[in-house]
Amino acid sequence: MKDRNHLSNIGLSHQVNVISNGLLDIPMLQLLQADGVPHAQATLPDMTQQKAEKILGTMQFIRILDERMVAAQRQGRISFYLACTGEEASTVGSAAALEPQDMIMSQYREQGALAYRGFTTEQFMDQMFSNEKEPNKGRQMPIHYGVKELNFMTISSPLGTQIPQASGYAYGQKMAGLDAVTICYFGEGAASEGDFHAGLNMAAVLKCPVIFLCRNNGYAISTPSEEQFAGDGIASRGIGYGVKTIRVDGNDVMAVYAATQKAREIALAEQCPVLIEAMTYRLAAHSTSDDPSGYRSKDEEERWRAKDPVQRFAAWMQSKGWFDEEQNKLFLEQSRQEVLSELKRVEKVPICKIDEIITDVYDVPPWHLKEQLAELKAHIAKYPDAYPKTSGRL
Amino acid sequence: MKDRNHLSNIGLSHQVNVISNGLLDIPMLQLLQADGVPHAQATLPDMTQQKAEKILGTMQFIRILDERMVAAQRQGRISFYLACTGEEASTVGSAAALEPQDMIMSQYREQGALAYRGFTTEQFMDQMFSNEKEPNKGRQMPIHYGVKELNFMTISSPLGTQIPQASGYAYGQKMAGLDAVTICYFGEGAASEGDFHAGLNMAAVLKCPVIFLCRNNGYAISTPSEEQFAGDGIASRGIGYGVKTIRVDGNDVMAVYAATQKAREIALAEQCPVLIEAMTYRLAAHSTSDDPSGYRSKDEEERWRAKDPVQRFAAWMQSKGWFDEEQNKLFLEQSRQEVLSELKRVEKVPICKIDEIITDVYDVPPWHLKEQLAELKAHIAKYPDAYPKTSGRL
Amino acid sequence: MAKMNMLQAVNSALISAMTKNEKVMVFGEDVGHFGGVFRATSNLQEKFGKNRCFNTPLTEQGIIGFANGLAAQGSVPVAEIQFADYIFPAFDQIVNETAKWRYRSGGQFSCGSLTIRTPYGGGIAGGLYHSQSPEAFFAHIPGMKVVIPRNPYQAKGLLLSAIQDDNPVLFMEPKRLYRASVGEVPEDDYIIPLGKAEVLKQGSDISLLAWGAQMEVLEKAAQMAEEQGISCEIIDLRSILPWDRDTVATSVQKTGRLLISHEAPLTGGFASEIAASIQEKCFLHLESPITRVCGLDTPYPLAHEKEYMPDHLKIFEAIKRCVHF
Amino acid sequence: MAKMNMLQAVNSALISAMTKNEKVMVFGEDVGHFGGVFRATSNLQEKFGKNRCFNTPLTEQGIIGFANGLAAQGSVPVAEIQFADYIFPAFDQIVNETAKWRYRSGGQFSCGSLTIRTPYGGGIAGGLYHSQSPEAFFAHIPGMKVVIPRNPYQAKGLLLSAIQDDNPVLFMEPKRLYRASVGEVPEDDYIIPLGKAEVLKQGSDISLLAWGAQMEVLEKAAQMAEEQGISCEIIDLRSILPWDRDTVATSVQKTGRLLISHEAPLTGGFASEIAASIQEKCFLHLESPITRVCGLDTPYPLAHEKEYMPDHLKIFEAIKRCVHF
Ligand SMILES: Cc1ncc(C[n+]2csc(CCOP(=O)(O)OP(=O)(O)O)c2C)c(N)n1
Ligand SMILES: Cc1ncc(C[n+]2csc(CCOP(=O)(O)OP(=O)(O)O)c2C)c(N)n1
Ligand SMILES: [Mg+2]
Ligand SMILES: [Mg+2]
Repeated sequence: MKDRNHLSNIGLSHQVNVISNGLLDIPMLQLLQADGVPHAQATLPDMTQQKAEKILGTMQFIRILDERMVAAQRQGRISFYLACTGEEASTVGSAAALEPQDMIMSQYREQGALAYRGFTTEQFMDQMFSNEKEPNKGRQMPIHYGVKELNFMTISSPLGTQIPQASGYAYGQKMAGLDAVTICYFGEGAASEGDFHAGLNMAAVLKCPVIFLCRNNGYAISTPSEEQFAGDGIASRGIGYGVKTIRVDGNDVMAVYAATQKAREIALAEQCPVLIEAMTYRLAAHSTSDDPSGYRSKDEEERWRAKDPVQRFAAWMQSKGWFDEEQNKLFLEQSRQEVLSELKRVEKVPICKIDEIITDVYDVPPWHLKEQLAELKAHIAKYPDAYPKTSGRL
Repeated sequence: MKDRNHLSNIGLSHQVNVISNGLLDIPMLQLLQADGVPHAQATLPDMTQQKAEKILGTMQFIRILDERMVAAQRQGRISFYLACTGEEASTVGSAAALEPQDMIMSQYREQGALAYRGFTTEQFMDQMFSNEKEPNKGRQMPIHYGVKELNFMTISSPLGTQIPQASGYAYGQKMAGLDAVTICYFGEGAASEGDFHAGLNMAAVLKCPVIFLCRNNGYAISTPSEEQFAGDGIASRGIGYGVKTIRVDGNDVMAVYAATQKAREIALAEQCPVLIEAMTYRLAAHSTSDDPSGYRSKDEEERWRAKDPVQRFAAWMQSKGWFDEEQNKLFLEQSRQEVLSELKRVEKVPICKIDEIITDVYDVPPWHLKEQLAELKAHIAKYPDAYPKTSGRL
Repeated sequence: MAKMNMLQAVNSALISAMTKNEKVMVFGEDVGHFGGVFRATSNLQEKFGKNRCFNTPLTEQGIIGFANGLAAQGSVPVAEIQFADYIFPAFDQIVNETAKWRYRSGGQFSCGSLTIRTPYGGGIAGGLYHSQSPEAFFAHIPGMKVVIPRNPYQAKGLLLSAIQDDNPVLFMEPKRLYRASVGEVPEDDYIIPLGKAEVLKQGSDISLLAWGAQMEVLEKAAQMAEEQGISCEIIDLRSILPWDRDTVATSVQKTGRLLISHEAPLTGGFASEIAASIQEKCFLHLESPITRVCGLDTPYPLAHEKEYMPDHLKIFEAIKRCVHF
Repeated sequence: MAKMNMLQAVNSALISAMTKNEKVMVFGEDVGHFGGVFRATSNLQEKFGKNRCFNTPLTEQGIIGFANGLAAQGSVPVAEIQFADYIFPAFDQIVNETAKWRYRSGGQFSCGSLTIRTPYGGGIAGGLYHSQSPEAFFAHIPGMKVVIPRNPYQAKGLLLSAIQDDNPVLFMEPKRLYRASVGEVPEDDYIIPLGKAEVLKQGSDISLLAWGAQMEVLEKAAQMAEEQGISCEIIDLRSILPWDRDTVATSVQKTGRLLISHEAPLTGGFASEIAASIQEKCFLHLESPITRVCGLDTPYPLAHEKEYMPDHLKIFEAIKRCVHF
């Protein structure tokens, strides 16, 4: 039987030492300055023009999508939306550092990662309208994306639940011997949930190749981070779990890209978790149900608007000669058009037939669900006008 | 509206810095060496002879109680027991640094704190036999103590639940303007529960005067701490929450006393939480249902037996001239006698009348419970022999 | 009296309770300065200070754990869970702690002063996680009380009762009615007793039983039935645990028929307990099987929400089936 | 065939499953080297390595969260919760995640391969927190299956079914029988279908229904009743969700009477669902009210455990009341 000594690495002191905050001083990785000029001391990661264009294009597309969808919600065309304006770099930059076989388990504000993976405008619209072409069959609210082909796990609303799940998913990848990691996104608010604690600790102990990426955007709905935790952000917790940790400027897509590359490298090589804290700011309202003017100042927002991640990266590209103003204008215009025309087109796609109300509860519907469906269909047939979305296709 | 900046205390770096374990190096406070001689550099806390005697007496009493109760369980006289052998200093030393008005919320291995508060042998026996004199009415298994007069909250088996509860209790004390804190005990295993995370974070954010005392005794039943966490014990987590933290040698009652005094001082003065990690070892089996020979070596146990906290403190007292060998022998003998005679006496005390089966579910039993009781009583009256413990006193 | 919607009624109850008893504290996610995502706690922080009305970190298990300790200490916590769908991380703290605290301590300690408020229910295009009606889970927890109001007047009176009551109460608010239901509400304090159902309308052919937002639906169905000459007795259960079996049994002994409706899935929903008890209590009076009109045994779907819901048409059909059994 | 107790039968099933499919992984608190506090997972780590059978940190929400992710990835997790009393911290992961995963993703992803094993039930002097029977909470969760075996033979066959089944299964093991129940068990693989009740004994006067450890008690009561000339039909429900309504209804249509027994508290227990469904399905056949003999509506008490339990005497009395209604 192995002899264990849980004191082996611990030194002695003979005075009452109170360890407190401020001990760690975790700096934030920034490569590009706000104006897009690299810091003198910074070593930029390798990046091709093509990759840079994809990153910028994705960030710009997402910004447009957000604008249009918020407007569509105001017009009553969709019931709900949730924008990531101001945070595009955290999710697009990190997704760009991954491989397609890596699993993405996200919270809900990571449309950037999804778009980077190749989710199309049409697919976005299908989800928003909960229609029958949506692979999740329209069962959840708008923005709860999920698509197996892109290794993007279907989102669920309960916060934090994906964190231990990501540890388990990554453990499975490791056991299967895959050359793949899992990335798990969450907000600094969600990091208060017990599941965060469970997920990080288990990943550390069970050595799961998972990247935890916390978007610390200063708010959880109306709750500012100073009422969410008293420590030094989320990064300072990594040490406690024995999880390697990187803090990064979430508005600097280059820094996020570099940090995530490094994290993936470590996670795969050492088969262990890495925590990234991306410092950013939610410029948008929490969702279309929210109005931030009730809890924060315009000045504060303005200060952050000046740190726009999209502009910063565009400026850098410009300095590289990779940015054509005219072409970009065209791209933006086309994207806007595409969103609008897809929106219009998809609006008309019907929802799933009523039979789908009972599928996927189990692999095969058991007797009680079949009975309930039969009753329901008979009822709809009796009152077709009351259930117009399904009565036409019983 | 207040302007907030959640980046205000964060510096920049321009290279990918991976922060990892070992950064903190949290030492362990030790005042007395294993042989009871104070470290040269140590400043001992003030301690009167009377206090020292009470501390030693309590530790010795608890050791005897544990021995006798484990034996009683083997004889089938009680159904279950859980010893704290080897860990007496962590709980007695900390309880000794508190005031009677401080609330104790414990896990289950803190009989030392309870005895220090003045819980009598008879009271211990009443609880062990679940009899009608037990203030908790014998509803829980042995060792689930609780006594309002001593400000010792009734123990519950689910691990970790008392941690956020202690934060709430302490918040209530603060709001009531009391000169009191709450101490919350738990094991390093329980610290993996989500409730630990919630409790520490809430205490830090809401500034609750609570002392969290983690007994890191190397095991959670069979699970060694290396399979429980990958960080540097529990202390390293304190920093992440912004909670002041002290690591202490849990087998040095003087160090535990000094650390807890300091923690109480801070908690009261600053109205904030303090975390203490007491490094110790569970010499006993987890409980009478457990046999540690299945998961750890005798050698390992022996190494820790040499660090006996009771002997260490007795040796120090001897060096002060506060320890009379003969008198102590007498005390030990008397304690043994008292435990045995109380055990015998209390064994015969009846359990509560059957009416108590439905009280305390609500403040007043509602109709359905009254109905169920009436039915039950009629049934017992019909089969008195089948329910011998209650049928005599319907 | 003033016209209030249900949110205003809840807010008014909280103001009353906090004014009368300084031990009352209100907390949860976003309930502080912002007043909660539905604004049920508007202005409380302004009026009573940050110590008595505050945001918590985002952790339901922490909120209820904290509230349990606070209650045991002698304060009067009113904890909000932002949506009933998010109460499950706190399930252990509720089942094993809140509800068992008094019993396990022989009455020495208790969480009796705790009230947990949470919006529940469907009909707002909320899909799987903003629509659930989890009352049945809590009705299987001895030690808890579970209360659901149907309109603003009931909301204020029952909430004040819940806060005063010396037992932990889960107070579930039908969020679909938050703004939709408007009525006269006294500005002064008043209480409506817990554990008592209310017969809203006398009738002779069938007893209809529900709670919360489902009462409206029941009334609409009853109206359709009345037009066909079926006389309906309508009962609002109001308290799910302990529930008022006598009022229901008395009604069924008169009408000989019972229909129960809730939004939650059928299997294991609280209608099953009522049906089981009433078939026993009223066996010789029943003229047709007790009927349940409930949610389907599926998660709550978004696109098929309309089809999923136990609406007035389904209830109307079931009433007819029952009466013409 | 070999004589095995229930722990050995469970262990044998786990060995079979892990041998046949290398994706099967077994984990939980103390299940690794030690083999679990009841030793149900003995020798698995030795046989299959530390990667496939391992201790987890002490966090039930983490265990099930981790298991959910692992299942969604395509592995076959068999997670242990040390006592059913400690499953509640994982309730959110089960209700909101495990059970809804397939539905919310339109069948793209699922936790179908997950099995959760947990010992449940009273009669072992365990008091409030080592005695609970929480099956009813899980029976109200669409998407879950809930299975409870009554003896070693059933345990192995049903557990192998549960692990194979492409739906998440909560497998509850009556710990009172772990060592007490011994019987012949094939050493080879075999499966017993989920969702099917078993009629253990034909009878004509009354149908008696239960599951798990309560089957023994039922049989003892039935014997007493038979001695008084009452012919009992005995049914083991085995699957609580989905449950086999047809088998129960067929029996009740024959006997005209139904008694259901479980250890869990009466109110909102699963007997209520059965009673509600059967009174509807068999209305015209019932000769007396459906009777429930269950735990009291209190936490599970230690000192009064004997009085609390729905024992054979209480059931015997209820049978007589039922038959002589
Ligand atoms: C378990 C749970 N509790 C509460 C909510 C309601 N809720 C939705 S988003 C949100 C704030 C999340 O903040 P954060 O994690 O920081 O992410 P951000 O919105 O800033 O991206 C809350 C409280 C939820 N979805 N799930
Ligand atoms: C929620 C919960 N899960 C599991 C258990 C079973 N259990 C009882 S004690 C224990 C180990 C606790 O270890 P630790 O916290 O280190 O305390 P120690 O026994 O070492 O004092 C376990 C797993 C429990 N009581 N509660
Ligand atoms: Mg945030
Ligand atoms: Mg321990």
